[in-house]
Amino acid sequence: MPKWAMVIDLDKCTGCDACAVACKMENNVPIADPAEAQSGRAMFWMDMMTTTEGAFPNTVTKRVPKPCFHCDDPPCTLVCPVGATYRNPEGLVAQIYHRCIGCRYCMAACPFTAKVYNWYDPKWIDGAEVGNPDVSRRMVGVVEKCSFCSHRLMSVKETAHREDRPIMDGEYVPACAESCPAEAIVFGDIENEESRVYRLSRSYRVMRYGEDLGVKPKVYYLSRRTET
Amino acid sequence: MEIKRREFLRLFGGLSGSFLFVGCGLDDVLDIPQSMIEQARRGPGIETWQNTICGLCPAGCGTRVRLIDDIPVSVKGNPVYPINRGGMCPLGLNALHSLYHPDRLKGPVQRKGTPDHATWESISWENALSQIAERLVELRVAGKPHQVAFLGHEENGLLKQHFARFMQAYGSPNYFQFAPSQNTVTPYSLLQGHLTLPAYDFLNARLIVSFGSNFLEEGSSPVYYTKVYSHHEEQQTRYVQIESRHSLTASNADQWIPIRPGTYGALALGLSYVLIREELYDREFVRSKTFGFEDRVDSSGVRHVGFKNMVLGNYYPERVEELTGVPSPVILQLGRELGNAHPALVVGDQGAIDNTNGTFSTMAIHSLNALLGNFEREGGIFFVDDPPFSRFEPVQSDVVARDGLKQSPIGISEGDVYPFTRFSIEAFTKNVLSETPYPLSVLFIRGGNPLFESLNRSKLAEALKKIPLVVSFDSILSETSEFAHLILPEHHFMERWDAISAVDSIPFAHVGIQHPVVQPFHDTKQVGDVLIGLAQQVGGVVGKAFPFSNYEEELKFAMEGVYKSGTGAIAAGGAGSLWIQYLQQRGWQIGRYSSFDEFWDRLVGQGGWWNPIRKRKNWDVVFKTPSKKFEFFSQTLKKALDNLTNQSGGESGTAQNYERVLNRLNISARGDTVFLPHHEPIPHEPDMLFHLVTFRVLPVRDGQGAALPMMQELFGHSANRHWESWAEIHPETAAINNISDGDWVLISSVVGSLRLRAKITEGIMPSVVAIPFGLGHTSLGRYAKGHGVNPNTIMRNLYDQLNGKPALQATKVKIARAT
Amino acid sequence: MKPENIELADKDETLFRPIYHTGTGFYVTLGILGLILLWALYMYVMQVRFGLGMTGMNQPVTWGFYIVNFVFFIGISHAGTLISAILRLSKAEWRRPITRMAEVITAIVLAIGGLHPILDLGRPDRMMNLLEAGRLQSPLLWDVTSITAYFTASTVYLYLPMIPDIARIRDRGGKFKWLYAFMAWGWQGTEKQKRVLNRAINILMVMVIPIAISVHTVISYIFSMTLQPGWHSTIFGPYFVVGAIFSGIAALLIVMIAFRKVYHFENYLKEIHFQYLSTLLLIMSLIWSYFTFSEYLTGVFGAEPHEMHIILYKFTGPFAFYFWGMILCNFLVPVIIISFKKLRTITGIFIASVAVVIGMWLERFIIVVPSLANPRLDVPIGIYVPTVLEWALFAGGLAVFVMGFMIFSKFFPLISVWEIEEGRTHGRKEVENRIESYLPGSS
Amino acid sequence: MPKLRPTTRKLVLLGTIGGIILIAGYFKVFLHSDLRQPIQYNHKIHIESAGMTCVDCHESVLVSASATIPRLEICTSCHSGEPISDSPEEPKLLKFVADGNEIPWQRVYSVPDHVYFSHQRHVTDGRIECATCHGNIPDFTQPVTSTFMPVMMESCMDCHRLNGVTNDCLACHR
Repeated sequence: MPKWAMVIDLDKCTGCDACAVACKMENNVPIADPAEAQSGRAMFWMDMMTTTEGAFPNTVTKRVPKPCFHCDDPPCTLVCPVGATYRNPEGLVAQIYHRCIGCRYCMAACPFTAKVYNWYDPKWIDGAEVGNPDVSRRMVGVVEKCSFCSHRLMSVKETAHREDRPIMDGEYVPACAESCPAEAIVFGDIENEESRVYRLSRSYRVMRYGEDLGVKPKVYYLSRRTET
Repeated sequence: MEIKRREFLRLFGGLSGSFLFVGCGLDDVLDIPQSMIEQARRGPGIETWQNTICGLCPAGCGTRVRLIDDIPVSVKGNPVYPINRGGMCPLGLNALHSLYHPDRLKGPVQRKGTPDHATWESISWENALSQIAERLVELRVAGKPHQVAFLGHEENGLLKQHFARFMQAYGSPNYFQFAPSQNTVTPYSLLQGHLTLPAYDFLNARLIVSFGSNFLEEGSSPVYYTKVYSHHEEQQTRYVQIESRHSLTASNADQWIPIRPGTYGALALGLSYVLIREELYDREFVRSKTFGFEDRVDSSGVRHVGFKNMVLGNYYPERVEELTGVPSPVILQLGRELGNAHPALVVGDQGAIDNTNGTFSTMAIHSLNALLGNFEREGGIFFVDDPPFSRFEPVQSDVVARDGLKQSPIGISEGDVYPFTRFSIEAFTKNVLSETPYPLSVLFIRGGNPLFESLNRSKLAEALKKIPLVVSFDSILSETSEFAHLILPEHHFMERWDAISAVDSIPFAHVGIQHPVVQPFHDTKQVGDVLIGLAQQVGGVVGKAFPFSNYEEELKFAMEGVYKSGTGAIAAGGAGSLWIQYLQQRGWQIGRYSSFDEFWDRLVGQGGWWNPIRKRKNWDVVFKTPSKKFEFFSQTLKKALDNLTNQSGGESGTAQNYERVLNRLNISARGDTVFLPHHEPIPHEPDMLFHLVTFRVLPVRDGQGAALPMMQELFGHSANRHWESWAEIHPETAAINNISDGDWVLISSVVGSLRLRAKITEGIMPSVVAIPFGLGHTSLGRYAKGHGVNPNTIMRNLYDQLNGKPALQATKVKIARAT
Repeated sequence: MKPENIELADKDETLFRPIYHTGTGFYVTLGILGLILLWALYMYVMQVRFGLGMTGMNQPVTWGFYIVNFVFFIGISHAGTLISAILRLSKAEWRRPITRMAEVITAIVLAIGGLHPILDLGRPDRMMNLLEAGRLQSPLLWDVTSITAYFTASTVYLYLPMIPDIARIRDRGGKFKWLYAFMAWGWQGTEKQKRVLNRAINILMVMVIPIAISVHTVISYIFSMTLQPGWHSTIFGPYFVVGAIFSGIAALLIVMIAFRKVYHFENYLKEIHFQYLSTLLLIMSLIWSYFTFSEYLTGVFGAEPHEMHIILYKFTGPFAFYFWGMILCNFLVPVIIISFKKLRTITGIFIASVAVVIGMWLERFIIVVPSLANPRLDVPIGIYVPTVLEWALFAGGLAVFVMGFMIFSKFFPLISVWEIEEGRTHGRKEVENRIESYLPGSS
Repeated sequence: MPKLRPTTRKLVLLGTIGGIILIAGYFKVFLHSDLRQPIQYNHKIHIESAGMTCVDCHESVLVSASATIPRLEICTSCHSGEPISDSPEEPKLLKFVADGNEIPWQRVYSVPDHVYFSHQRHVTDGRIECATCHGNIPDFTQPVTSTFMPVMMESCMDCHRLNGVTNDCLACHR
C-alpha cells in the first residue's frame, strides 16, 4: 500500500501564493465575501503562513505553504464523533462532507489549524459545473480541508488499473504541486524508495511541524535555515 | 503578531461584530452562459486539454485549459512552454473567473449622457464600426488624420505591429503605449544606444544584485524569474536585494539592504568607487569597450572629467552612507563581493527608476555592469532578437497619410520637457487640453487603465472629456472606459487569436499562440479584427494595408516567416538545459515538419515557438552609441542637451543657455558630470517626514486583477488583510505616532490623504511608508469597486526629468493616527 | 387556585402557597422571560437558516459562547444532585429544606446545558448521525452518554422524593388533579411504600455521585484529550469537577436566597443554612484556587513556549482583564466576604455567590477561547467577538432556567414537605441516637 | 400502571394517529416516484426488433463516468422524415425532431454531487452487467420511471463487500 506524502522546499519557494489559488480553483473552495474574509473566515485549504521576524534591517520573512499535513496519527480523526474524518489505508486523512455534523471538534483538535469551516452556504450557480466537476461542492455547516486532491488519485488509479501497471512516481500530484512555479512542492509515495519524495524526505534539511507532538505529519519541509 | 485589547473589550460591549441577515457569501460569483449549464448537465464528461497563452498580463505564460464537454473548468501551466515551464502565478490560475466574470460587457455599448451620469446603450457592431469609420473618413478627407490617436498598453509581438501598421497607413504618428515600462529604456539607450530593454542571463550568474527590482513579484514575467530563482537554490547563486521595503524578492534574497528611496544611483556609484578603488573591475573591457571612463581631452582641447575620477572624487563610502542610509561597511563588502563573484549581474528597475532621478540612477546601476564587463557573455547582459515573422508588404502611404505622419506626436512634449520620452501621459494630457500642436478628434484606448494609474487623474479626465470620440476596447467597464463614447469589448484571451512574443528581459526569442479555446460567450471581437474592419471601411491605402480577411489569417501569414526561417523549435517537452547544450554543439535544426500546415497545427497544439540559441553579436551591434562603445559619458545625452540649448534661442552653447536648460530639466549637476551617471537629489519637502513607496502584488498587478474576487481575497493575505489596502510602517515610526497594528492611519501628502489600516512591520525603512497599488477602484466591476485605496491619488505630479516616467516614489507624506 | 379541602392545610402551608396563589409579578416576569426566549428562538432559527456565520466564531476560534455556556451550565448542574446526594448520604439534618431546590437546578440546567452542543452544530439536521454512526472513541460521544445518564438519574432522583408531596397535593384537590394522580403513582404513605421509596432514594444517591463526577470529568476531557496548549492537562478532570461544584453551590445559594425572598421561606431557610453552605462555598473556593494555582504554576514553571504563550496571553495579553476578573470573582470576593463574620450576611453571601457564578463563567471562557485563538503555527491569531445572536441564546438559556424554576414552583413545593415533617418527627430522635453512638462509651 | 383518565387516553390516541399519518406522508412524499417521461419509449422493441444494444444509445457507458441519456441526434439516425412504425409515440418524437428540440427525458438514476460513480469503472473494468443495477431493461415496454435498485449507500456497499471491492469512503466520496 503506498503512503502519500509531500515535500515542500522552502528554499525554493518564494511565497507567490500560486499553490493557494491552484488549490482553490481545483477544489471549488468558496470565496468569502469581504467582511467575512476580514473577520477570519477566508477559506484556504492551502494556506500561506507569513511571519516577519528579526529586527530591522536583519528582517526575515518566512513564507510557509501549509496544506493539511495528513498526519499518520491524526489528532482530528480521533475526536470526530461521527467518523466524518478518518485516515484511509493509504494515509490520506479524508473528510466526508455528508457525514459531518459541523461540531468543529476536529478543527479544535488539529494542532495545525488545517481545517476550514463553511460558516455560510457557499454560493454556487445552480446546476452549473463551476470549477472542477471532480470535486463536490460543500454546503453550510461542514468542515473541509486539503484532501491531497484525492480525486486525482482515484482517476490515476483507474487509469493504472486499466493499463495494468502500478502508479508511477509523479503521476499523481495535487494541484498545488503541479502549479508551483518554483517546483518547490514534490509529491509522491514515501514508502517507495525510488520516489523523489523518499529521497528528499531524507535530506539533511528536512523538518516537520509538530514532530514533538508525535502526530507524524506527512508534509516535510526542507530549509537551510535552522528553524523554520 | 499582535492584536488590540480594544477589540477584545468590545466583547462586553457585545453588540458589535458582523451581523448579517443577507449577503452571506458573494452573489453570482460567476456568470456562465445558460447553454453551458445545459451542456454540463447532459454531457458525457469527456475531458480535453487545449494549450494557449495567458493574456492576463503581458508576461505571456503558456497555459493548459482543461475542458469537460467543451466547458473550460480549470487552467494550469503548460509544462513545455519555455517561459513558465508549467508554473503559473495566482492571477493566471484564476483566469477562468475573468472568462466567467459577471460584469463582462455583453456587446458593444454607446454612452448616453456625461461620464458622471452615464447610461450605456447596446449598439450593433455594424452601427458602432460605421460610426467610427465615418469619422475616420471625414478626418482623412479634411486632411487631419493625425488627429486620431491610439493608446495601447503592453501589447507586444504581432498585435503591436498590427496597431502600428494601422496608424501608419491611416496617417497618424500617434500610436503610443501607455505602459509605465515604456520609458524604462531611456538609461540603456543613453549608455548603449539600444531602444529595447536588455535581457539578463540570470541562469548563469553567480551573484545577482538587484537595485529595487522586485522581479519575483513585479517583474515582466514573475513566473520566469521564480523558475530561475528556484533553479538557483540548487546551484547556490547569491541574491542581494537593495530596496526600501522588504518585498517578496527581498524576503527571498540572501541579503536585504534597505535604502532610502531615490538614492539607488548613489549606492551604485558607491559600489563603483569600491570596484575602481580596489581595482576589481574588468580592466580589459573598460579599456577597450567603454568611453569616458578616464579623463580625456577632446578634439577642441577641452579637458573632460572621466567616470573614474568623478566617482573617486564624489562617491566615497562615507558620503554614500550619508546619502543612502546604507552603512559604509556594507557598501565595501558588497562592492568586493561584486568584484570577486564571476559572473555577477546587476539589475535595476522599479524602485530605482520610479523617481525623478530615475534615469540617472539606472545609468549608474547599469554602469556597474560595464565595470564588471557583463556584456555578451555568460551570466551577463544581451539583447534578444525579434522572432522572424514574415515581412509584411510596406505600407503604401498616400499624401494625406504622409502629411499626417509628419506632424509631431501628441503624446510627446515639445522642447525641453522630457527630451527622451517615448510617451508621456503628462505631456499627452497637457497637449490635448491646450490643443497643441493640434486638437485630438478620435482616441482609441486598448488595454490598461490610464486613468487609474495616472498621477494626474482629474486633468486626464478633463482631457478625455474634451476628445469628441473616445473608443475603448475594455471588456469590463473601467475608470477609463467610463469616459469612452463607444466601448467595443474585446474577446477574452481564451476566445481569440493572437501571438505573444518579445516579452521584456526574457533572454530568448519566443512566440506564444493564443487561439480560441471556447466559442466567444458574448458579442465581442478581437481588436485586430476590429481594426481590419475599420481599415476596410476607410478603404483606399488604409484598406490595402491589410490584405487579410481577419486577424487569424494575418497571424498565420506572420508565422509562415517563422517556419521558413528554419530556426528555433516548437515548444516541446524535454528541452532542458542539457538538451539545449547538445543542440548548441551540433547546430539547431527543425527539419521535422513537412509543411507549414503541419508546423501550424503543432504550433497551435503545443502553444508556441522559441529559439534558445542566440547568435553572438558584434560589438558595434551591442553598442549603437556614437562611439560604438559603452558610454559612461553619454554623447547621446550631450547631443540632445546641445540641441535643446540651440532650440531655446540665443547663442548656441552659451553657458547661460545651458544653465537655463538644466534648470528647466531640474538637473542640479553641472559641467561634465551632467553626462556621466551621477546622483541627482530628489525633491525635498521639509514638513513631510516619510517617503511614500508603492508596490504591486502578484494577484492584482497593475490593478486589473482587482476585478477578480479570489485575487481580492488574496491581495493582502500575507498582511492578514483581505479586500483591503494597508500601510506598512516601521515599529519605531509607529511608536512615535502612537500607532499600533491594525489601527486606522491617515497618510497625507500635499495632494490629499488616504485612510487605511496600519501594518507594523520590521520589513521597511523607518523613514518610509509603503502602500500596495492595485485597489481603490471606482469602477471595474462589482468586485473591484469600493475596496481599498489607490495610493496614486495622493502622489504629487512628479516625473522623471528626462523621460517623463511617473515618479512613483518621489512623494513625501506624513502619518497620523486616524480616529 | 384554592385547595378544596381547607382542613388539610397544615403548618407547612407556606410551602404550598406558591402553588395556589399567583401574583401579577409572576406573570409579568414570565412574560418578559418568554419574550427573551422567543427572541432567542428566532435567533436560533436564523442561525439554522443562514449558518454559523451569524455567530462571532471564525478561524481559528472555532468554539465560542456555545461551548463556554455548555461547560458553564453543566457545571452549575452539579450543584444539585451531587450536593443533595452528599448531604443525604452524610445524613446532614440541615439538608432537608435544600435538597429539592438543588435537584431542580440540576434537572433544568442539565437540560439547557445539554442542548448547547446542539446549538453549536453546523448541521443540526444530521444530529442523528451521532447515534447511527457514533464513534465511541470520541470524547464528544462520552459526553453524550454521560450527560444522558446523568440527566436520567437526576430527574428520577428529583422525582422519587417528590412522590409523597405530589400525593399530598393530589389529596388536597384543585386543578390538574389528573396530573398529580398520575404522578403520585398511587402513593398512600404506607410503611411498605415508604420503605421502598427510601431504599430507592438510597440506591440512587449512591449511583448519582459517580455519574455526576464522570459528567464533568468527561467534559474536561473534550479539551484535555486534544494536544492544544492550555488544554492538554491531566489536572483538567478534577479541576472541572471542583469548579462545577463550586459554581453549583453558588447557583444554589442564589436560588435559595431569591425564593426565600419571593416566597417568604424565611422560616425554612434560616441563617444557619446559608452559613453552612457558604462555608462549603469557601472551601470550594480555596480548593478551586489551589487547582488554578497548580495548573498555571506547572505551565509557568515548565515554560514550554506554546503553553507560555497562552499563559501570557491570559496574564498580560488581551485576556488579562478576564483572567484577573476571574481571580477577583472566584477567590478574593468569596474568601473575603465569607471569612469575615460581619460580611457573612445573606446579602454578603448573595454577592459572593453572584461573583462566583460570573467568575466561573469567565473561567470557562478563559479556558476555551485563548487556546483556540493562539494556534501552534504562525497563522494569524483569532479575534473572537460574540454577536447579538450568541448573547441572545445565552440570555435565552438563562431565561429558560428562571422560567423552569418559576413554573416548577407553581406545580410542586420547592421545599420537600414530607422530609421537613420527617425531620420534625424522626430526625430529632435519630440525631440524638446518632450523637449518642459517636460518643465514647456507647455500644 | 395507574388508570388513565379519559383525557389522557384521548391524547394518546390522537398522538398515535397523527404519528401514523406523518410517517405515511413521509413515505408518500419522499419515496413515491411520479415520473412521467415525455415519450413512452419502448426498450423491448428497439432491442428485440431493431437489434440494438444499450451502448448504441447510451454511448458513453463504456468510456466515461456518465452513461449519457441519448441526444436527439441518436434518434434521428433512424427516425427522420416518415414514421417507421405505427406506434402512437413516434409522431411525438418526430415533432421533437422537426422542432429540433432535445427530448426532455427525466433522469431516473442519479447520484448526489458528493458521490463519484463511474460507469466505465463498473462496466468496462468491473464487467458488471447493466441488468445488475438497472434490471431487465430489454423486457421493458414502458420507459423507466423508477429505480430498479435503490440508489443508496447501503446498496453500493453491500455489492462492494460481496465482490471484495474496497469500501474506503474516498473510493466513492469526493
